[in-house]
Amino acid sequence: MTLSAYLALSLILFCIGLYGALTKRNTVIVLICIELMLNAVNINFVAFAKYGPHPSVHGHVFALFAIAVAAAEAAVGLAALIAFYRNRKTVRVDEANSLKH
Amino acid sequence: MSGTDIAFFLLALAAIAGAVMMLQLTNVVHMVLSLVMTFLAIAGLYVLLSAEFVAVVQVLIYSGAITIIMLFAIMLTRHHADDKERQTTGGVGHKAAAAFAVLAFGLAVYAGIRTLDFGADGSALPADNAKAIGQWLYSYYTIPFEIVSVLLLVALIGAIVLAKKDGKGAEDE
Amino acid sequence: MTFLSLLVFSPLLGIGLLAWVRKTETNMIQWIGTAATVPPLLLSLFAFIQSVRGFPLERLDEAHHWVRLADFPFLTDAAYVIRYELGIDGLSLLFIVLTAVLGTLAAVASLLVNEEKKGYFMWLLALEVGMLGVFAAANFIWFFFFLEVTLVAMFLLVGKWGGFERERAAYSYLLYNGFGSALLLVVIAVLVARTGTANFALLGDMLHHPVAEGQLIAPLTSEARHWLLGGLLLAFAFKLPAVPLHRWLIRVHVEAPPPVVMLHAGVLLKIAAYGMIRFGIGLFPDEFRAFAGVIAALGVVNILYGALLALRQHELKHVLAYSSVSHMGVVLVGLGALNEAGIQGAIFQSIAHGLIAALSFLLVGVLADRWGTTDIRRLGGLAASMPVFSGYLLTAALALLGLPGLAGFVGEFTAFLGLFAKKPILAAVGALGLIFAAAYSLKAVLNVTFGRARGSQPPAGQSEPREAVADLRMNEAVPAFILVALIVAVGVYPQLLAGQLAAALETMMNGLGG
Amino acid sequence: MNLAWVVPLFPLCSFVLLLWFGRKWKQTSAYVGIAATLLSLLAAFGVLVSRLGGATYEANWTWMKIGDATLTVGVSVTALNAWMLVVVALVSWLVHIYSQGYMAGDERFSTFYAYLGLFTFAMLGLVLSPNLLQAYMFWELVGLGSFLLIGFYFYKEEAKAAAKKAFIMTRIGDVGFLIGVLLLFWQTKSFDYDDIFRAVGNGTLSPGMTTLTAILIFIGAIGKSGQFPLHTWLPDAMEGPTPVSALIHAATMVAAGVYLVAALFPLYEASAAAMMTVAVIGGGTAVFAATIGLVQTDIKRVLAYSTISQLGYMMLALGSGSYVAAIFHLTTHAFFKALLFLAAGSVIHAVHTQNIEEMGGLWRRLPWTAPLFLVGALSISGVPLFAGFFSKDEILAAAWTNGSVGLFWLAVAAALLTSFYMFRLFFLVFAGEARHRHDGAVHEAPMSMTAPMVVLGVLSVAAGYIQTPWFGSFLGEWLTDGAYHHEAAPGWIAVVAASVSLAGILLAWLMYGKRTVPRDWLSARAPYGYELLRRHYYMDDLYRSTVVALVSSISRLLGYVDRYLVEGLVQFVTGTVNAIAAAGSRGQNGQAQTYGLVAAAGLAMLVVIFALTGGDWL
Repeated sequence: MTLSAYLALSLILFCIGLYGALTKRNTVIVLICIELMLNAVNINFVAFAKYGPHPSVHGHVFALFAIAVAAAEAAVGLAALIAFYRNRKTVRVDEANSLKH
Repeated sequence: MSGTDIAFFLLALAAIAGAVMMLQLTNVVHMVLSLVMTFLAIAGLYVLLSAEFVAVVQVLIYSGAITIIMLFAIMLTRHHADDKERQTTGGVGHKAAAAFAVLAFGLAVYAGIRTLDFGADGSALPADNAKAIGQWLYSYYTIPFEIVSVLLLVALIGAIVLAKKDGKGAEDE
Repeated sequence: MTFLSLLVFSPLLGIGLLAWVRKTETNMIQWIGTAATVPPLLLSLFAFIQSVRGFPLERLDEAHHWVRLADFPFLTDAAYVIRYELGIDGLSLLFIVLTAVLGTLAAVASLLVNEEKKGYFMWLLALEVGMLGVFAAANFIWFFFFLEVTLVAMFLLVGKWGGFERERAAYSYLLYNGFGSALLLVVIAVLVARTGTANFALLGDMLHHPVAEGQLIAPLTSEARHWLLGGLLLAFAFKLPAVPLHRWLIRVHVEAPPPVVMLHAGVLLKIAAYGMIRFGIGLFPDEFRAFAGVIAALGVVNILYGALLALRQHELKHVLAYSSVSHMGVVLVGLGALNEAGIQGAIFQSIAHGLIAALSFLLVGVLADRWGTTDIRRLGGLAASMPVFSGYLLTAALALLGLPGLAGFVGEFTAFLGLFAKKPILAAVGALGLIFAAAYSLKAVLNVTFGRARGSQPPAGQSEPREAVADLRMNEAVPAFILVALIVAVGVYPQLLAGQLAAALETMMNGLGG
Repeated sequence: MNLAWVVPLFPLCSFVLLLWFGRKWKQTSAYVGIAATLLSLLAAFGVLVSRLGGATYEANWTWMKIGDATLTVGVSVTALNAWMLVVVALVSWLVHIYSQGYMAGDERFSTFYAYLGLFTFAMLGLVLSPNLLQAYMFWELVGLGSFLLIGFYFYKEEAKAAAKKAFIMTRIGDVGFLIGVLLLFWQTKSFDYDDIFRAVGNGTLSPGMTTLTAILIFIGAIGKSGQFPLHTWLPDAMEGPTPVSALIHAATMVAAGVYLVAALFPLYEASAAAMMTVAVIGGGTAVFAATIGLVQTDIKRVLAYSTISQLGYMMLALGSGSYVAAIFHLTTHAFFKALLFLAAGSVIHAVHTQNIEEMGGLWRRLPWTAPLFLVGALSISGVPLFAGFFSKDEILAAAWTNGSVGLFWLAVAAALLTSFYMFRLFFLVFAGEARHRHDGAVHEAPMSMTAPMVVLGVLSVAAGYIQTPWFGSFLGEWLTDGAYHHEAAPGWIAVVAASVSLAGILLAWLMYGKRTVPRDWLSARAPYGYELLRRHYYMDDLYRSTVVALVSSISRLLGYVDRYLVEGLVQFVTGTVNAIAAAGSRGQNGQAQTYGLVAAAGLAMLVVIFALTGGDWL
């Protein structure tokens, strides 16, 4: 198996995640899409760790860090979602437009 | 075509299928569950990439922890009549622009990675990668590792603070 | 020596003093404001006299260390030292004298400005610093700095002390000139990045001497030089202005307070001519050839376009504004000729038009003050009630149409002399502009001064007809007289100025290889 | 002769002094002006006398250096210049004296004298010019002087229009002149007459270029000398005070054109085509203007058209190669035309009208003016023994010997017409019964006005004798430094000339004196022709409906272009920027996803650009 196959897969997943993050209306799904994008990045880390110019486990370490950060992000994001829901009684992204004013 | 290749294709197919289903389904719970498939497939790919430790972490954290939190979040918030409502924001223009931008980005990057190959076969990786990772984490990466723990703590506290009912919200209840 | 710094920055003293004066003491403000323009006048006249007597102007050069950008690792060691450099030659000296003279006269004429006098004078003095600095700067960075000072000062002067549509005029001015400045900045940045210096003389050396060219940080291809010159010329075409970039000029001429227009038409427009000569011909002589034809043609278009439009205006300020467009065309014609006669003609035309435009707007200011209008249809027969004023106005008109013996003729004649050597047919077409010039200036001025007296109509905003109006007052007559005297002096004995230009011109002609 | 440069300086001083102190000096100003021109006249005589024994004198000073080329100004005293100097100074002096009476009481008396000084200065400077550049400069100043004087009664709308017209019409010619001069400069590298003639002589100047520059410069002369088709300003110039008309028509403004062609004569001689142009324009104008003169009713306009006609004569002489005849006629014309104008001024002064229909019977009332006017009329008509006869005869002879028979007969016809309309004028004004209203108030002009007329009257007779077939040709030898030989013209030419002029007088007498031929003879038979003449061949209307209309419509068109196209273009640019800004601000809708989309699209754009170009340009 070559490096480019993994990279292409990761690219596809990243693009799907990006598209979802930009268009989905439900905040939960937007957050999930972001997780998907992070996963796509992790595939890159691990793929480069094996097939990159300098194969080593550093890639794995980075992937682990990324997972840790992603977990933190998910926690905070969901907490914010709950807070938002409590104030607005909705989880729709397009109704969160306080930035405008 | 070797067994590894077959495994890769199947797993890749599963990952993409999960992601696409996530986009297409209408029920939020179903969406999250379809993504679990993707996460699991990715874990499988990690195994193929001789990163068993990462694979295990992937299953634990994503398929386990994060998915569960997501489901909790969905259950804690109201999602009535979601099936009939429009799932996406903006009009056709917004969607088309997003699709176009994503596609352009994808194609441009694909042009770059299409033939990328460094000729490495991964034989240089230590067979016992969990041990190697542990050694690196507690020696070379000690400080980042500690900082991550701080980060997680901060996230924990932050999540509690954010999710805690404030006075105003309580009155609404 | 700190002579030039003193010359350039001496009006700042006035700004400092004005800051301590209360807003209501208008007389005091007028006196301080006027007095602050005197030191540059005296210093520049002193320099001019010394120069006529053979004092080498290079000895006035100043250079101080200012900014060093060498600490960035990606820049080479010696490069990008930007210095504070002032220096003049015969060419810049003429413009400095012009600026200083008009500065003082405009300050005197500012007696007509009544509101917010303190701020007005502070910005007027800032404008003067900018204009003096532009001509005294010896490197691009400082040239640009001073240029922007004039831009800001002018914007505020037009926007705050102008006529009814002052804000529109001010923004118009800012937009056009800001665009020109932006373009200029790009050119300067590329030049400095490629050569490592902003000094005019050094740049000139590096761009055309094969030995010095080796010091370039990055080579400049011929194509790149053409682009740079094109950008430079376009930037100055905004400021000159060349048709069709002239609309802002019309608005500014009409809306700005007359004393400011004296400086604007008199000096600011000339910065463009100065820039084209100094940088266009000075730095890119070979490339300039490629543009010469276009410039000459554009000049002829300017002349005819401005003259024909001036012909149908009813507002004296409009007439003068379009005549400025027309006269700047003569500058382009001279530059397009690209020979000694042409360049000298362009310089003479710049200076002559500076004096003439200042005189015209001084008088227009008086007219607006007395009658509340400058519409030539509402005025007439003023020669009876204001004979001295009419005499000066007629002189201004005659100077505008290029009567021999007055300054305007020397510029037009020399510029056309230059173009006739290169493109006789184009030049002949351009010379038709002289007929239109006679037509529009006489039409406008004679309608105001000759004919049936229409002085009994009430001026705008007043119900009572004004029977008697004061002729020129002392504070108006003296500046007008000085301007006329200068116009006559330049017209009768142009060698007085040509002698100063000879050295600078010779350098340029050497660059042109002709 | 070294002091020749002071000649124009006196009138200049007079101009400056009067401009500065005139308001204080009031009527005393006249003495300043008269004294200045007298000094100038004496100096001019001095120059003439010293030129008699000496050679041509030239002195130059640097005016401006352009690189290696040095443009100079200076004075040059050639035979022609010295001669012209005296003629100009003399006429100007006489006009100065006359004006003291004529302009007495005018509010702007001193200004008038100041302008006269400027005008005289300009003409003297022009005459002394050693090069074309200086000639051009003074040429324009002459135009300025006439402009100021024509517009002297500035409060009259007609005067304003006439002054403007005079300046602009002559400017048209001047531009031709300027173009010619500039072309000559690059061909010969000099403005000096001598260098140019040398270049013409040794063939440096190609024949085509010679013709082109000669004709271009001639356009200048057409404008100044009121030749067809740029003559229309000259009759309108009658709006100025009458002494000014005398000065303009006799010695200064219009003579400048003839002088210029004469001064550049070697250039013209080198080109047959240019000579032909000059001759045809001159001959044509002579008849053309004379026919208009037949039916005018304004005393000054009749004289104005006669001036145009006589200048045509001079041009014809120049074009026929007779430089001497032209200068001779210029001289005699200067005297008799000045006389006629001054006399006309005296008449106007007396009856306060310019319409000859309202005059009549003035012979007794104006015992000095009337005979002097008669002398002038006889002289201009070319009656034998008067100055005009000799100079006109010389021109006719020149046209004949030059072989242009057509032009010769044209000139003869013009002579006939001239004597007819001059005597029509004479009979209408001085003979018959009085038709004017202020009969009782009519009185002869004061001494200061009659004295100059007497001097001119004497000269109008005597000036002819400097160049006659009988007493030697002093002027010819003088102007050509002795190389002149009188060409033997057939004797019958003089007879034809004399009989033609007498015929004209007879006809005028029959029509206006004895009235055997009815006055409406022409208007009854050819009303359209009569109207055509009365309206000056509709030239003004023609110009108004063609040139003026064209320029103003182009101007209007450009006005729209400026307001809508140029301004529209700018509006389009600013509008586009505004639209982009509006679109950008619409993006600021508070939707996080929109912001994300913009960011993602921007990123995608950068990546695509990067992928396409390979990033080399960075």
